[in-house]
Amino acid sequence: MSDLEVQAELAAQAGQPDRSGISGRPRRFGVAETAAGVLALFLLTSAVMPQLLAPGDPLAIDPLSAFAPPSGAHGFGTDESGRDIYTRVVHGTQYSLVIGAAATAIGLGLGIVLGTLAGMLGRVVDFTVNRFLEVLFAFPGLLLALLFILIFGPGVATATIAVGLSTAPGYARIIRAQLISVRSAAFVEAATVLGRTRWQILLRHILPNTLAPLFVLATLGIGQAIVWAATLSYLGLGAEPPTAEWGAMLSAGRTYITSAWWMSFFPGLFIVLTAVTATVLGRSIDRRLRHVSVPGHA
Amino acid sequence: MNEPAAALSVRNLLVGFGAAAPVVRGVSFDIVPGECLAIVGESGSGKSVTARSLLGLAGANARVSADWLDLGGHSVLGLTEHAWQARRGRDVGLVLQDALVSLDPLRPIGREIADSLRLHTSLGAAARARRVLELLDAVGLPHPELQVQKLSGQLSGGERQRALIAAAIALNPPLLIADEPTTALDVTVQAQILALLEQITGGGTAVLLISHDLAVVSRIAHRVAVMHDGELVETGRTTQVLGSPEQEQTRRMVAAIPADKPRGTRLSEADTPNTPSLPSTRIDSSTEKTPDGTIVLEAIGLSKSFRRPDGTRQLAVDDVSFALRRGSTLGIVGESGSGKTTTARLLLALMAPDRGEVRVFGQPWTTATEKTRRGLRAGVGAIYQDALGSFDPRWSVAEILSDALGLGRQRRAPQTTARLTSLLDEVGLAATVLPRRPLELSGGQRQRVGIARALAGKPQLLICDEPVSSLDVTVQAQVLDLLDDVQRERGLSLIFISHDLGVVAHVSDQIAVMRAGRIVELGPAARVFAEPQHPYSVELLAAVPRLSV
Amino acid sequence: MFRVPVLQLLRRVLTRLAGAVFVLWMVASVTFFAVRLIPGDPAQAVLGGPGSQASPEALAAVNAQYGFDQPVIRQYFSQLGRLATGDLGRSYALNLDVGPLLLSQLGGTLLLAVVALALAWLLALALATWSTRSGRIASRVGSALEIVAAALPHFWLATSLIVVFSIWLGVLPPISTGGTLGLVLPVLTLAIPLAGFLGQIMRESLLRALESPFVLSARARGENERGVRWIHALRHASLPAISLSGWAFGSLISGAVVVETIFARPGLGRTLLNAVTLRDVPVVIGVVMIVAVAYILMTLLTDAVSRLVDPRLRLS
Amino acid sequence: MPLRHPSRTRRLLAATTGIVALGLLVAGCTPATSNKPVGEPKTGGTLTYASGDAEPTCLDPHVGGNFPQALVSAQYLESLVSRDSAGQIIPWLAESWTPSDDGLTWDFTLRSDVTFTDGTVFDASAVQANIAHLQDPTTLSSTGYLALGKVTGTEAVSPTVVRFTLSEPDSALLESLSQTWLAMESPTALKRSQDENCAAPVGTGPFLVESWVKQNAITLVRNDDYVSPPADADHAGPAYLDEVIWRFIPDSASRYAALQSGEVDVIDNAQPDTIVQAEQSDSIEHLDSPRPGSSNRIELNSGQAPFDDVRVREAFIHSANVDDAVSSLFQGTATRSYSALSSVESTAVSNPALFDYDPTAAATLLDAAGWSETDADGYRVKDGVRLSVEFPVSTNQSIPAEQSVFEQIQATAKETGFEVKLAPMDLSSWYAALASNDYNAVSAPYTKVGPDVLRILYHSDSIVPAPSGYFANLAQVNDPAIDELLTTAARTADAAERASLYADAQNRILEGFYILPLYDQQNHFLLRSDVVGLRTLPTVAVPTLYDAWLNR
Repeated sequence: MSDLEVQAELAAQAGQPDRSGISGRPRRFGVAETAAGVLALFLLTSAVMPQLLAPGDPLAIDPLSAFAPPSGAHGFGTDESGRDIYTRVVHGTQYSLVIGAAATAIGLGLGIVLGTLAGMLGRVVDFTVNRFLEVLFAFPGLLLALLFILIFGPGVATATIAVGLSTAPGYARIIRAQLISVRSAAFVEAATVLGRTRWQILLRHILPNTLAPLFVLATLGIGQAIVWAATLSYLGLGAEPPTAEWGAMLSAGRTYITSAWWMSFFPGLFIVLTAVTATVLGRSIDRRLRHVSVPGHA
Repeated sequence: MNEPAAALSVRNLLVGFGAAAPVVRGVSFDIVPGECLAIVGESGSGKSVTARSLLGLAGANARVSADWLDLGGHSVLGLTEHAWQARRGRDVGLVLQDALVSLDPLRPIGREIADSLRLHTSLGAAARARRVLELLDAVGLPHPELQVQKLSGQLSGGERQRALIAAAIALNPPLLIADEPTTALDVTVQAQILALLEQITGGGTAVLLISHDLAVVSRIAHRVAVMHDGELVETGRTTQVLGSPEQEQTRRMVAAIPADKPRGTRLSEADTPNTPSLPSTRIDSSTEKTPDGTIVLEAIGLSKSFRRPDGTRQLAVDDVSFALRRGSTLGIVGESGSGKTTTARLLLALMAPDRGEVRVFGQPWTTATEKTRRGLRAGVGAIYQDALGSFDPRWSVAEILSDALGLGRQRRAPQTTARLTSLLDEVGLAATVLPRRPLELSGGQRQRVGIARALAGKPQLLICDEPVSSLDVTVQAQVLDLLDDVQRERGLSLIFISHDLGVVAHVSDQIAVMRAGRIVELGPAARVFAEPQHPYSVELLAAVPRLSV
Repeated sequence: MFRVPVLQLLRRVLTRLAGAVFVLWMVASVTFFAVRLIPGDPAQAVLGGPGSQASPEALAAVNAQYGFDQPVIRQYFSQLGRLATGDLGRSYALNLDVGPLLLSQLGGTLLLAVVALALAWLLALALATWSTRSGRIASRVGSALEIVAAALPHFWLATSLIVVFSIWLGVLPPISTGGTLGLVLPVLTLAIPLAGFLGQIMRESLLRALESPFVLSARARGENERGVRWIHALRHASLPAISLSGWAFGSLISGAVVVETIFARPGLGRTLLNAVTLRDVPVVIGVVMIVAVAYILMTLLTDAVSRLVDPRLRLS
Repeated sequence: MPLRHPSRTRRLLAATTGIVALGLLVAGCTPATSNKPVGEPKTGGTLTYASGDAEPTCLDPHVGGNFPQALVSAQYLESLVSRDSAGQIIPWLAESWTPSDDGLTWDFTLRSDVTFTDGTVFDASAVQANIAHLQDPTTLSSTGYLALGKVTGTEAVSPTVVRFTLSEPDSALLESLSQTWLAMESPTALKRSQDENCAAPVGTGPFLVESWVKQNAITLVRNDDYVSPPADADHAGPAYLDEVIWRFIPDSASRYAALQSGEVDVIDNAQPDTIVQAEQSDSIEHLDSPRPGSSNRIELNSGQAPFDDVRVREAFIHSANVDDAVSSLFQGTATRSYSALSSVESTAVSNPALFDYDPTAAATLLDAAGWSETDADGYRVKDGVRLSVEFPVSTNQSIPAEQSVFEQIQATAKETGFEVKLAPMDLSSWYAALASNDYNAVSAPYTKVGPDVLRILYHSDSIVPAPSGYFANLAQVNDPAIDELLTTAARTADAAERASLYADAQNRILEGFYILPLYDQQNHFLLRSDVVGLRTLPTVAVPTLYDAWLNR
C-alpha cells in the first residue's frame, strides 16, 4: 500500500453507510467540513484573485522594516527584506496549488495509463506493468524524485514532474484494482447478458465507475503533493526565493528560525492547512457522491 | 404465564436509540426451563434488538426500560456493565447467525470456546481443554481433538455453528438466546442444527430462538411470538399460532411459505402496496398453460472445472444435461458448492464449458462467438440473487430500464417515459421509482426492477439464479407470484435455480437436483417432491422447512 | 495444522526470491540508464566537478580507470557483474568504496527508521484505542489529530520541535550524534506524521472490528472491555496497519533524507542528498540498491508478520 | 576558485566541489582572538567544533585544497611560515629565510627540534618531499599546485636548510607558503596510499587525527610532544585541550541550536541573526575574522552586452541600493566594502565615492548609453532589446543573507530600469553557466593570502578557460595597463613599490566599474563563553585550537 492507497481506502470506508445501521442519513456539514469549506474558499480566492485578500506586492521590499514580528501592520510579520509575509503567503497559494494540482495531474495521468494497461490488456501486459510498478515501489517517493531531479536538474517544473512521477505507481495500483473489481462486477456481466458489446461496456460502465472515484483521490492527492513539492523546495531542489512559494519561503525562513519564527511558521501552517483541507474535503465529497440520499429499507 | 421458575421474564420492554422513537415497544414474555420460545419477525421488526437488550448489549446509546426484566429470578434492569459481564456467558448464552464472522476468525475455535471457562471459572488450562473437548463432543462435532486447533474458516458452516453453540453453552447457562442460528446454512445442515437446539432444550435449558422464518421455528419451538414493527402481535403455542393465525401479519407470513403449496397458488396477498395493478383473476389460470414441447434451451454434457489454489482442479459442473421446453419451468436445486451457480453462468454463456455445449432456441450458444450470440441475447433474460450488484450504481432506475429497452439513457422523451411506466407497471412498481438509484430502493423493489430489466428485451427465456434468496419471506412470496404472473402472461420459459427445494417445487414443472456438480435426479416436480428416488433428494426433501403443525 | 508441504514452501520461497532478484535487477538497470541521462562528464565529477581545473591527461586517466570510454552496454554489464558480487563501485566525490561507506551509514538510518516505526505504531495504537473508547468527542479529536499529523511536513515539524524542545525548553539536543537523547527529536519527527497515517487506518479497522459479530459473541460470553480489545479487536485492527508498514518504511527512508540533514545525523539519507547535489552517481546507485533491498526485506517481513498475526494467511 | 563554503540552510548541504586558492604577500590584519584569558589556563577537556561546511573528502589539504580542509587541518598541520595580525610574515617551522638578490632562489632555515607525530624527523628532505607531493599531478592538488607555479625545484642544502629555485621572482612566495594548503606533512606518511593519507594525514601540529568516522565526526587528540607553535602563539608546549571533536552540521539553525544547548562549543559560518542574538547573550561569544584575498563583490561581465559599455556598468552600480540591503540583512555584522580586496589586506584601496546609490545619475548614464526607452514593465529598452542582467547565483556559495542582498539589489535596480534575472542554482549548474558565458553579473569571492589575488582575478590571462571551462577573471577585465601593473607587482620584492603597483591596479579596476564591492568575505565564529583563548590564524583566517582551553 502507498499513502495514496491508504487515503483511498480511508475515503472508501468513510463513504460506507453508517456502520451502526441506526441512522442511514448522511450527516449534514460537520464542523470540520464547514471549516474546510471556508478554508478552501479562502485558498481558492488566494489562488485566483490574491489581490482581493492581500492588495500588496508580494515582492515589494522594505529593508527598514525587515524582521518585524506579527503586528497590526503586518499580520504575519515581515521577512528579511521587509516583505509582508501575509501578502506572500496569500500570493504563494497559486504556486502551491498549481504545483500540487499539476503534480497530481501528472501522477494521475500516468497512473491511469499504467493502471488501464494493466487492468484491461490481458495477463501479459498486466504482469509486465505489475512488475514495473513493483520496481517503482522499491524507490521510496523522495528517492524517485531525487533521481529525477538529478537527471533533469532542479527547478519548479522538474520538482512538479518529480512529485507527479513518484505518486504515479500509487495511482496506477488503485486504478488497476478498481478496474479489475469493476470489470468483474455483477453489473458488467448483466450488461453482457443484455447483449452489450465490449466497447459499450467499457465506455458506459467500466470507465465511468473506475474514473469517478479518482476525483476524490485527486483531491486527497493534492494535499500530499503540496507537502512533497514543498519538501523539494525546502531541500533547494524546487522553487527558489524570492518566489512566494510556501516551501521556498519556509526554507528561507528556517535560516532565521531562532530570531524570526514567523517567517517559517506561517508558510508551514498554510501547507498543513491546505493538506488537511484537501483531506477533509476529499472524504466529504466522497461520502456525498456515494450517499445520494437515504437508502431505503429492505 | 408468570411462573416463578421462569428462566427469563420480560414485561413491557421498551428499547430506543438516541432521541428517535423506540424500536421495541411493550414486549412481554416468559420462558421456563426446558422450553423453546421463538420470536419471529421480518427484517427491521426489532427482534434482534430485543435479543441483545436481554444481554445488556443493545449498545451504548440505547435506552432500555421495562416493568421488569428478570434473568433466572434476578432483576437485571440497570445492571452495571461490570455486573453484566459476570452474568453473560454464565447465566445466559448467545448464538449468532453465521459463525464465520461470529467466531473470531483469527483464533482457533478451542480458544473461543474456552473463553467462557476462563472468564467465569477457576479451571486450569488442562481442565479447560478437557471441558472444550467434552463440549465439542456434546454438540456433535466429530474428532474434537482435531478440531480445537482449527480456525472457524477451516470448518464447514455446520461445524462452525456447532462450535459457536458449544461456546455459548460452555457453562450450561439456564438460558440460551439463538439469533437466526441457521439462516446462512444449507437446508440439510439447518435441520441438524435445529435438532441440536432441540436436544439442548430437552436438557432443561430455556431457549429463546430468534428467526425470520416461521417454517424453521415451527420444528422446535414450543411457543411462537410474532413480532412486527417493534411489537409482539401474536403469542401462543406453535400449533395454535401457525395453524390458526389470528393476526393479519401472522396470516401473511404463514401464507408466504411456498413448500407444499401447489404450482400457481398465490403466496402473497394481492393488495400489498407495491403491487397495485396485479390482476387477481390470474390466480387460477394455471391449467391453461400448455407447454408446446419445443425445446428452447438444451444443455448437453456440460462440464467445467476450476483450479484450486493448490494447483489441483475441481470439477464444478460434471456432465450436466437437460432440456427446457417452451412455457415450462425447470428448477435446479442444490446446496452450496453443488455447481448450480456455475451452471447458471454456463447457461448465460458468461463462461465457456470445458466440454459439452448449450443450445438456445435450437441454435449454437456456447460454441458461437459472442458476436453471433449477441443477436440471440435479447431472447434470454437473467435475474440475479444480488439485484443491487447487478445494477451500475451510478445509474437511476430510469436509465437502467431505458438502456435495457435499447433506448439509450435519455429520460426526457415522453414515449420513453410511457414505455418505462408500462414496464414498471408490469412488475408492480410505481413510476415514482424512476429517478431513484437502486441503492435507495428496498430489496423487493430492487428485485422487481431486476425483473423489469430482464423483461425489457421481450425474452422468451429467463434464467433466474437464486432470485429470492436474500428476501424476507413475505417479499419472497410477492416476487415468486410476480414471476409466475409474467411467465403466464408472456409464455416464458424459466430456469429457476435455488437452494430451497420448497421454493423450487412451488415454481417448477421439472426439477433437477444437483450435488457435487452432477444432476442426481431429474424429473417432474410433483413426482420428485412426492417420491424422490435418489437418497440425496430424500434428504433434501426431509429438510425442507415446512410448517409442522 | 498449518503445515505446508515442503515442496510447496520451497516453491514459494523460490518464487519470492526470483521476484526479489528481478526487482533488484530492474532497479539497477533503471538507475544505470537514468544516470546516463545526467548531463556532464563523469570523469570531471571524479576530478571534483566542473569547478576543478582538471588537465586533459587526468581526465583521460580517469576515463580509463572507471571505464567511461567503454561502450555503454559494456559498462552496463560490467556494472551488473560488479553489483552481483556486491561491489557497489567507488564514489566519485568521496574517493571511497561505496559498499563500506554505505554499510557504515546504514546502521544509523535503520535504527532511526525502526525506532520511528515502533513509536509510530505505539502512538497510533494509543490514539486509536483512546479515541474509540472515550466517546464521540474523543473520536472527533482523535480523527482530527490523525489528519493533521499526517499532513505535517517533516522539515517543518523538525524545525518546530527544535524550537520548542531545544531552544525554548532546552531539554533535548537539536543534533543527533549518537546519544539516546539525541535520537528523540529525529524519531518524533518521523514518527508523528506516520502515526497519523497508521492511526487513521487503525482506528477505522478497530471500529469495524468492535462492531463485528465475533466481538458481540465475545461480549455475550462475558468478555470485558479489555479482553475484547486485546484478545480480539486490536489483532484485527493491526492487520491493515501491518501491511502498510512496508510502505511506511519506504516513507521513513524518504523522511530520513530531511531529518538526517536537519539533525546532522549520519545516515543514508544525508549521504544520498549529498551525492545527488554532487552528482556522485555510484553513491546514488548504491543508496538506491540498498533501499531497494531493504524495501524488499521489509515487504517480506511484513508478510511474515501478517501471517503470524493472521493464521488464515497460512492456510492458502 | 572561490573558497566560500557557507552553509546555506536552505541548501542544507554545501557541496565540496574541487576548490582552489592561492596567494602571496604581506598585508595588514585586524586581531582576531575570542576573549581575554581569565585566570590560569586549565588543561584537559574535550571541545566540540561544529562546522557548517561540507565534510571534506580528504583531510590532506594538499589534495584539492579548499577552505573546509584548511579549517580542520590547521589543527594538525603546520606551515613553514605564518603571518601575524599586523600582516608581517613570521617564523613557524622555518626559523628564517633569505632570498637571493635576483629573487630566483630562497634558502629556508628550518627548526631542528621538530618531529612529525609518526616519529619522522622534520628536515630539509621532508620539505622537499612535501613540495614534490604538491607538484605531483597524481596528488590532484589545485590550490597548492597553483601557489607553487613559479617553483622549479628544491634542494637540501643541509638537513636544516632547504633551497627553493624559482623560474622568475615571486613576491607572493612567503604568503603562499603561509597558507594551510601548503602545510608540511610527514614524508613517511605521504608514501602511503592516497586513501590512507586522506584518512589521517600526519603533521607536526598540536593535535593529531585519531579517527574519522565519515559523515559523523573527526576526532583529534592532543600531541603531547608538541614543540612548534608559531611565533605569535600565546603559550609554548602542548595544547591545553585533551581532545577535539570536529562535527559537520550543515543546517545553520540546527548548528546554532546545538551551540545554544551546549552540545557543541564552537560553530563557524554563523548567520547574521544568530550573531546579533549571541552578542546579547552572556553565554555565547562572537569571533569575527574576515577572510583574506578578495572582497565579496558583484563582478560585471565586461566581455559582452550590456556591460561592455562602461556607462551601463556605472549606471548599474549607482542604481543598486547596497547600503540599505547590507544594513538590514547583516544587522551590523558586516561592514560595507568599497574595495576589490579584503580589509585584512594592507594593500587594499578603498574608494567609496565611486559606489554611491544615485538613481538619477544612473538614469542619466543609461540615457547617454542609448537605453532611453522604457517598456510596459518599466524596464529600459534599446533597439528592441530589454536591459537585462543575467545573474546566476550559486546557492552553495552565497549565504541566505547574501541572496537576499541580491534580491534587494534586483528590486532597487528595477526602479532605474534594469531587469536583474537572479538564477539560483547548484554549484555544477553555476559553473556551467559561467563556463558558457551565460552571465552578466556574478558573485564569486576568492580566498588567498595577499594582493596577488588581483593577478588571478583581473589579469587578461585569466579569461582563458582551464580545460574544465572555468576562468577566474569573471569580470572579463581585458586592460593591458592592468596586466602590466599586476605582472610587475608579482615580481617586485620591495614592499612599498609593490603596494603602490597594486594600488594603481586597484584604482583602474574600481574606476572601470568592473565590480560592485559589497563587504568582506564573512567568516564569523560563535563560541561558548567558557571557551577561552580561541583565535584565528591571520593567514587564511582559520581558527586554531592550540591556545584554547575550557574554563569550566
